[in-house]
Amino acid sequence: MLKAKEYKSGIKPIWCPGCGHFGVLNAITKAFAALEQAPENAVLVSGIGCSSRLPAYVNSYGFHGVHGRALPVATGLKVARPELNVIAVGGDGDGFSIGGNHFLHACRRNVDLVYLVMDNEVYGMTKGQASPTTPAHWDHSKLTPHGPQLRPFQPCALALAAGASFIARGYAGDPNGLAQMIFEAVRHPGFAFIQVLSQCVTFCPEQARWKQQVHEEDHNDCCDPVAAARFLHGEDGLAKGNFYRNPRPVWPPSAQAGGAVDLRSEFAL
Amino acid sequence: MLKAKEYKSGIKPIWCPGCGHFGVLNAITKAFAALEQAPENAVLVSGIGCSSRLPAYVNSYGFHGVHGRALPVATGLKVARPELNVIAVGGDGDGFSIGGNHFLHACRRNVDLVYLVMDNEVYGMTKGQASPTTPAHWDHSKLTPHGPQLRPFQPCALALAAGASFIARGYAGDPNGLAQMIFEAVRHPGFAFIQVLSQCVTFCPEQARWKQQVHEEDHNDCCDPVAAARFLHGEDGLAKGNFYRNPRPVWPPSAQAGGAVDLRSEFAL
Amino acid sequence: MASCGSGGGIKFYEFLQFVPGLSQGNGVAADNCYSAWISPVRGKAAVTTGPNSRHLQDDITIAFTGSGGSGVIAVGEMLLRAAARVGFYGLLRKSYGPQIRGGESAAILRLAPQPVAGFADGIDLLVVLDWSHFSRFGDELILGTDTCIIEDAAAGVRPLTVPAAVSILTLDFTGLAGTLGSAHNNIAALGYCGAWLGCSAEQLVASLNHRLQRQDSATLKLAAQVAQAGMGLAAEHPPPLAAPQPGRPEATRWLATGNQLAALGALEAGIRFVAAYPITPASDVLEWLATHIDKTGGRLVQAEDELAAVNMAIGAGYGGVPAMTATSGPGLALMAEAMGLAVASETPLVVLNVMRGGPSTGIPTKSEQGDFNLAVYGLHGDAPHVVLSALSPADCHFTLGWATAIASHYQTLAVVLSDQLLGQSMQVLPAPPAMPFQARLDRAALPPVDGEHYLRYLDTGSGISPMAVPGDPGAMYTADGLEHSIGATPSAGAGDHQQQLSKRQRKLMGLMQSEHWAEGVEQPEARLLILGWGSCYPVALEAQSCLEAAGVPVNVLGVRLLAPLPWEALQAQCAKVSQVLVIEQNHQGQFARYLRGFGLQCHAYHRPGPRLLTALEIQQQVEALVDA
Amino acid sequence: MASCGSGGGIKFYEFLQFVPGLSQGNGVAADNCYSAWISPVRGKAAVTTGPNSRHLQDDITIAFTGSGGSGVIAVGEMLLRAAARVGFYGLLRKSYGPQIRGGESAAILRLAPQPVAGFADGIDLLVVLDWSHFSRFGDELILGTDTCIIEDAAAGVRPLTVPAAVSILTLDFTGLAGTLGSAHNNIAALGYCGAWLGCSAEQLVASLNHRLQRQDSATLKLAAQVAQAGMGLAAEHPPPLAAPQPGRPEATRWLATGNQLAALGALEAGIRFVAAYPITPASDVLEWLATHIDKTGGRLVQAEDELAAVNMAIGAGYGGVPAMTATSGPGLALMAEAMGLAVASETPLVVLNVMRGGPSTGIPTKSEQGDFNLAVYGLHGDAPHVVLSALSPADCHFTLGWATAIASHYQTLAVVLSDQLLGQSMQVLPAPPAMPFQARLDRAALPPVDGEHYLRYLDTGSGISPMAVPGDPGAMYTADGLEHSIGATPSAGAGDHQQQLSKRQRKLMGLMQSEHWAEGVEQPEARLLILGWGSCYPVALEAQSCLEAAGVPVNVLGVRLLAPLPWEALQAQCAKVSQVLVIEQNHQGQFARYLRGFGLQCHAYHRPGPRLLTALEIQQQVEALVDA
Ligand SMILES: Cc1ncc(C[n+]2csc(CCOP(=O)(O)OP(=O)(O)O)c2C)c(N)n1
Ligand SMILES: Cc1ncc(C[n+]2csc(CCOP(=O)(O)OP(=O)(O)O)c2C)c(N)n1
Ligand code: SF4
Ligand code: SF4
Ligand SMILES: [Mg+2]
Ligand SMILES: [Mg+2]
Repeated sequence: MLKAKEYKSGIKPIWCPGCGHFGVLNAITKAFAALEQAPENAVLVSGIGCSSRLPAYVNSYGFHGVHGRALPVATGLKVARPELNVIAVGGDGDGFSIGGNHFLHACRRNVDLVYLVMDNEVYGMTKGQASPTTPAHWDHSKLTPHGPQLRPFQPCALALAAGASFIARGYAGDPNGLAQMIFEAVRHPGFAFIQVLSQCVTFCPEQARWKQQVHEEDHNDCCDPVAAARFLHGEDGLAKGNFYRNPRPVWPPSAQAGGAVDLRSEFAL
Repeated sequence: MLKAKEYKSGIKPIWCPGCGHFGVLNAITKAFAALEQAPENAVLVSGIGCSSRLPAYVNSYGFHGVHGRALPVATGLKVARPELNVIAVGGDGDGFSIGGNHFLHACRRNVDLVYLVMDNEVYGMTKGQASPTTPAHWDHSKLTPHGPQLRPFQPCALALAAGASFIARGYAGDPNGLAQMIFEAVRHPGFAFIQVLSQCVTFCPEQARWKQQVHEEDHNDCCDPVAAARFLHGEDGLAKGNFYRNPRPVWPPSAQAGGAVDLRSEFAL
Repeated sequence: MASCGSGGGIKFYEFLQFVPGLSQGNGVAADNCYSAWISPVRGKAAVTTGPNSRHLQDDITIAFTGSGGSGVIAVGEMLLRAAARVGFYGLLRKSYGPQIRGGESAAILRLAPQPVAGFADGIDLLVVLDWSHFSRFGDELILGTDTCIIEDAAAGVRPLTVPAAVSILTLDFTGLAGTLGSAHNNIAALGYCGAWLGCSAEQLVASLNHRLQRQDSATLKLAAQVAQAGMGLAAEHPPPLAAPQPGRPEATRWLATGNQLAALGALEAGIRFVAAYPITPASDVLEWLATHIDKTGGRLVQAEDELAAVNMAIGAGYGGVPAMTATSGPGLALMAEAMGLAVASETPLVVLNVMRGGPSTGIPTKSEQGDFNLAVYGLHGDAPHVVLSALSPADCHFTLGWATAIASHYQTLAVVLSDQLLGQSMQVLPAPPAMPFQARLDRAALPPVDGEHYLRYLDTGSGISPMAVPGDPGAMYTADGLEHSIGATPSAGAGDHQQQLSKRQRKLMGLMQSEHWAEGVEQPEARLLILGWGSCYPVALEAQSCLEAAGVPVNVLGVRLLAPLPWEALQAQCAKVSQVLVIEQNHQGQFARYLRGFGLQCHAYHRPGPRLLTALEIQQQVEALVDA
Repeated sequence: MASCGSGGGIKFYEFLQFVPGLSQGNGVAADNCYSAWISPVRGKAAVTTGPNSRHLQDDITIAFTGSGGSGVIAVGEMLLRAAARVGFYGLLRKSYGPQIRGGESAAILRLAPQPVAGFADGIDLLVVLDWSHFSRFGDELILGTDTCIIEDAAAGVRPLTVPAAVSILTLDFTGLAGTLGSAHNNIAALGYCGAWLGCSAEQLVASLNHRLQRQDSATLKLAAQVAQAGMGLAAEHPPPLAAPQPGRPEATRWLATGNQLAALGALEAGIRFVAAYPITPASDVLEWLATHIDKTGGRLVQAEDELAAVNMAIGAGYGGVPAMTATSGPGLALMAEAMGLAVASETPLVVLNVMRGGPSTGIPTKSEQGDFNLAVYGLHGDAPHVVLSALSPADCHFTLGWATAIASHYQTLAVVLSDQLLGQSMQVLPAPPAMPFQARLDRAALPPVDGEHYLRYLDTGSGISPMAVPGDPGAMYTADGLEHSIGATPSAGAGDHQQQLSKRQRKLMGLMQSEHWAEGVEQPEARLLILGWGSCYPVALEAQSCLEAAGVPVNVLGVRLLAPLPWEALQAQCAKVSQVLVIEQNHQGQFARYLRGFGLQCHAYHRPGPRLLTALEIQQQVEALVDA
């Protein structure tokens, strides 16, 4: 049994001091401790972004792939090696912009994965451009000088419509609560999605206000998609809690026992 | 003023006799006639698939691009040439599988486009593999011999969660009703999504039953997303009608009058 | 019979040991008798040489054409199966119009007493069930003056383009079937041609039953009757053409497509994860895998797109499970970014690319060799990887096996180039020997027990770093597409970058020693080498045969290892002759340009598809060079 | 001063007319005085030649280093601006660690009395605000024995790797700022260095005000005081190093990065639609465009990914609106499929690729030239297109303009290769002349009035087909990535395929005649040609200067038109010398391999980044060749 801090790899994060991603790192190590996770049987898979640097900082296996493709890598790995605990992590840009299609299809495919998105409503690593979750009138980026002027992407509502069977939102400023959420997500059979509000202190200093604004909203027992949809259409995006949990068959169905393998006979004349 | 049939290009479709896409072609030409559409000011943009062959059959401009990218091409064209009537068309594979990300982001971007998906729940052109909308237990494809075993993709529910401002479902077997829908979609300011049930007689002969199964369900006045979500979560996927219409600001906002263009002065020492 | 322009047959020469390491005795291939079937040449005993032997082993090309619904493809497949039982080898190619159903379609069948790996220039016997759209085949179905046409009485109006000189026999297949209560004039034609080739009724019925498995017994019985009626017609009105003679083939022969054989090779070499996104003409590889991988305990996932497919395969490969995907040009282009990730993170990955006409969507159902550049050069940054080409339909099995072993041994990307011709042609061939390759992470490359010091990207002597997989205790690391130190920590340092770049390039040098880099056939006194890759190789072999008959001995070499190129070994082959002619089926001469980059002095002959390269045109090219 | 190894300065030679068409008198470039600023060489009058002139135009390299928060980049930019006002030309490069904030950072500044386009080998003056992480710069900051170090008293522990022999002066910038109530030791250092370079207080304050625009006036005032205090310190404790002398520059000079100039060039040549997905080091191109394109009536869309970005640009281009996107390696790989669509459908498209270290995510913030292969070869099928390289930061303006004109005139894809060094270095340069290029569909290529017979893909003499755009009455057609007939109907016919493939290749041959295909400088009696592309060209020019000083005259050629390559013109250049040395900054020597494919006999010198190529190492390579 390892302690939470023994799940840190010792590599020093490149993150800015105060970055929310530190809180997520802490929460993951706490959850691993609670899960008594054997480090060699866990794999953190990520794309590209400040958030996607996380795997290297955890004492487990990791795969730091290309931008937007954490979920396919995690899917291939989990399907090929179902005994591993596979957790995909990344940012809002990685997951909802370039990776949006994989997010949709992972929700419906329902492979037994956890997907944790550190949502800071910005592209941190490329120095502060708008992401899909950026507020419409946020005009701090030179790429969208009048703000993106688009309705922000609603990750939880989309996950619901796409068929995710576990939907929750956490806050990096509450690593203990987040650790508990991750614990439950790992235990959940099927695809579990956690959106984490994880502030970017450098490009969105206004997110410091989240400390005051984030509020608890637990629907632990909610397995009614219509009720969940109603809640998600009304809330302000700063509620934290479990919003939906509705286990359904995990893909792939367990393998049939393979008999003797004869691949050749069909070709014989 | 042209008649509906004068909007046909004269190129003979490669489609199988009885294919639903013929009905869609008819509906588009009827809608064009009703709109008194100048052929040179309309552009049909598509990806790859049987359905995506449609533009060549219409007497208007057309762009037959690569698989899954009709919406970005249409977006670029409409933003660059706002005076054109730009309609993106394609199949369920093109639009919801490889093109899923663009679908999501087109819904939230709300450019003034129509997107019409000919949904036959199958990849027709590549000879009958499962698409995202294929029923979970449809086992006619060798690629998924036990059926895809996945929850089918719900295009209208996803469009709603993604922020589409016009959502409707038509049926290729009812070209007049569909023509009316297209007419309204073109008139709608912003992104208008129409899912069309368009049977693939070759790989899904069972879709002949749609003739009996499709039923009317009009929510023309529905601009309440929660009510629309409730309806879409409950229905059987074979309802046809207008499900949601809720105009919101179109992107991009109209251009500011440009003054004298001085691009150089900032560089001068 | 239309091959070699003047009507000669293909011939087979003794395999001549000519490449050090590419021998019969000292390598895996020969141990397993691979040489007997990889190419149509290796290991076959020579018959005789010299011009007089040309007609001893006659081949024949039969084409069935009709509209999409008329079942000509089914007839072709059934006839090939039945003919194989009689003792023929053969190859069957399908050609469709753009329509999904309806439209034109053709089955082109070449039969011979020995293995057949390429197509001939013309058509000996053309069976027409429906003339409409015939002209759309344009340059694909070339009628010579000696072509003999059998047309169904209900085939409709014969196009004016059919030369007046050809002999035409009109037979009422439709009426014959109709009197029995069947609409299947194609089955009557099957019986007719089958009888002519010497098939027994049992053999034809077996073929019918195999093809119509899912039908009820009444349907099967009726079909058998129609076929027998067709046989009767052949007795009364035989084609005005001598029937070819079957051979005395090996005990175990197979009927399979290159795509099926590729899939089989992959599974036999240990592929246990496949990610799939359908695309013509690669879908049938994926479909065969989908229906068979379960048996091996492996898994196939249908992905949402090619970006997902290739990354899924990378995920499985990182997990230590040999993984692949298959695609065609547009999909390969989409996979380029992630292929670079496999290279940089040193994750085993096999990508089979079954080429079709390009660029862009191009001509999706027809064959071309235009993706060489993309496969060899299409990654950003300096990203050395392996590119193989399959040299015949049968060689798809061998090459996929080799690619699987390479990807896992060298922890890298192996792209295999096949094409629509190799992949979708159905071939009768000797059963392949047991798969000689196995995917496995080299034991020597496993991490040291002492995990404290595990250095994932260690710069070892071979350049192959120790690769742990999740589950291995004490060797946790994060694989990375960012440049990194030997210890897998991200690094922007010039030293680390240089070291890892060099290591990733150097590790592949081990391949330079492989005996499998090429296949070839030498002839005494050859002064010219025909150098090809992929589906050009069998065509070159046939051209060689024709040229020998014409008194022009040439060598032929088909390169299987395109990148990294074993330049020295290739140079040694080229040094044996005074001229080299590089052939390929694309517009720009991509392979020739590549070879010139190494310093090769060569002539190049290349042209795009969809019309296939033929032995005749290569022969003409060679003759022009030799005369000049 | 550290350039040329032995400490010589860069020199400038008269532009010698040496390429037919590449002249001063008969082309657009010279008419517009482009030659004065495209490269640092064209049009500059030679000073004197021979070894004794080496020190006449001294350059100096100053580096500021500190932790990410210490504001060294700001100091570098402000100093460059102030020094420019005094009369210096200069170039500024930024180097960061992987951290987003904090971590190490450095600003490296090279100043000279004439335009500066490359960096030197060493550092003359190193100003250290913070020693922590200094060692991480490793090979990027090379200290010579004659480097002079100024360290802040609060800079912390000096690393052991700093050679003992260098002269070190410790000054209390922190204390000085502190006494004034400021935490900005960097501004004190600015004042110190500014005074030494001869800047007036007004000039420094103007720089401060420009940089700190958004700050309140109290902050500005305090900053001015700190800067003046720094100036005072320089009077008391000047650096133990002679200050360089400014020049007497042109009236209008600019301060800009290559990325800004590329963006400006694109807009000036008529780009009116941009699709953007951020990626280092291309994001600032897109950001500049976003804040300026509105003024031109154009539009920028931030796309959801690169697949969307490139297809959006294609959509706009199809609509007749000149369109571009900008990206870097991973993004370019993702765009490959759609780039093939632009080629096949003959849609104008400009893609700017600002290269960084590869493969895969590689080294995102540093420069390398590894994407040559992908840009030239990365499309599937036979897909001829245009690839240009920008030859200096200033040349980014010219080359983007040319690319924009080419894409629209030839209805094709034009990829421009730039790199992090060209793109992100800030340069003082003569103001560029008016943009000589304009995107427009050639009038002659417009469809005939009689729409009945409009043939979109007509095989014209030039190979350029008449392109209508939506809104043109009577010319409706469907653009297609499927192969098609001249009338834009999908076709799988061999004849149509061959015709369209040939047409798409042939139309680009018009480019072979362009005078813009390369830039170069010849020297009398040169026996060797240094041949480079992109950011290597300025380095080669500096090497040329050093070599001349060492008595080894060489020619230098920078190729702007990489594909299709004007092989005959290039051959003519190579024929003038007995040896050719191809230089580039990548591991595999991608350009050299490409040139050899055309038959060029050459030596090649290439190595990967992130350490920049220097004039010294090229000089050494040349000397080794000349001696041998
Ligand atoms: C294919 C590709 N496109 C673009 C990039 C550049 N890029 C790197 S990280 C990033 C966005 C990161 O944003 P997010 O995922 O929200 O992570 P954060 O840095 O905010 O934690 C982008 C666009 C890339 N590396 N690869
Ligand atoms: C990048 C790429 N991947 C795959 C394909 C192969 N492909 C062509 S059409 C198609 C699916 C078409 O299905 P759909 O969009 O539903 O259209 P339908 O034929 O059913 O009308 C696929 C997978 C391709 N052309 N390009
Ligand atoms: S830039 Fe933002 S997201 Fe990135 S490390 Fe800094 S605070 Fe965190
Ligand atoms: S295959 Fe299906 S979708 Fe395609 S044309 Fe035929 S019926 Fe229509
Ligand atoms: Mg983010
Ligand atoms: Mg479909």
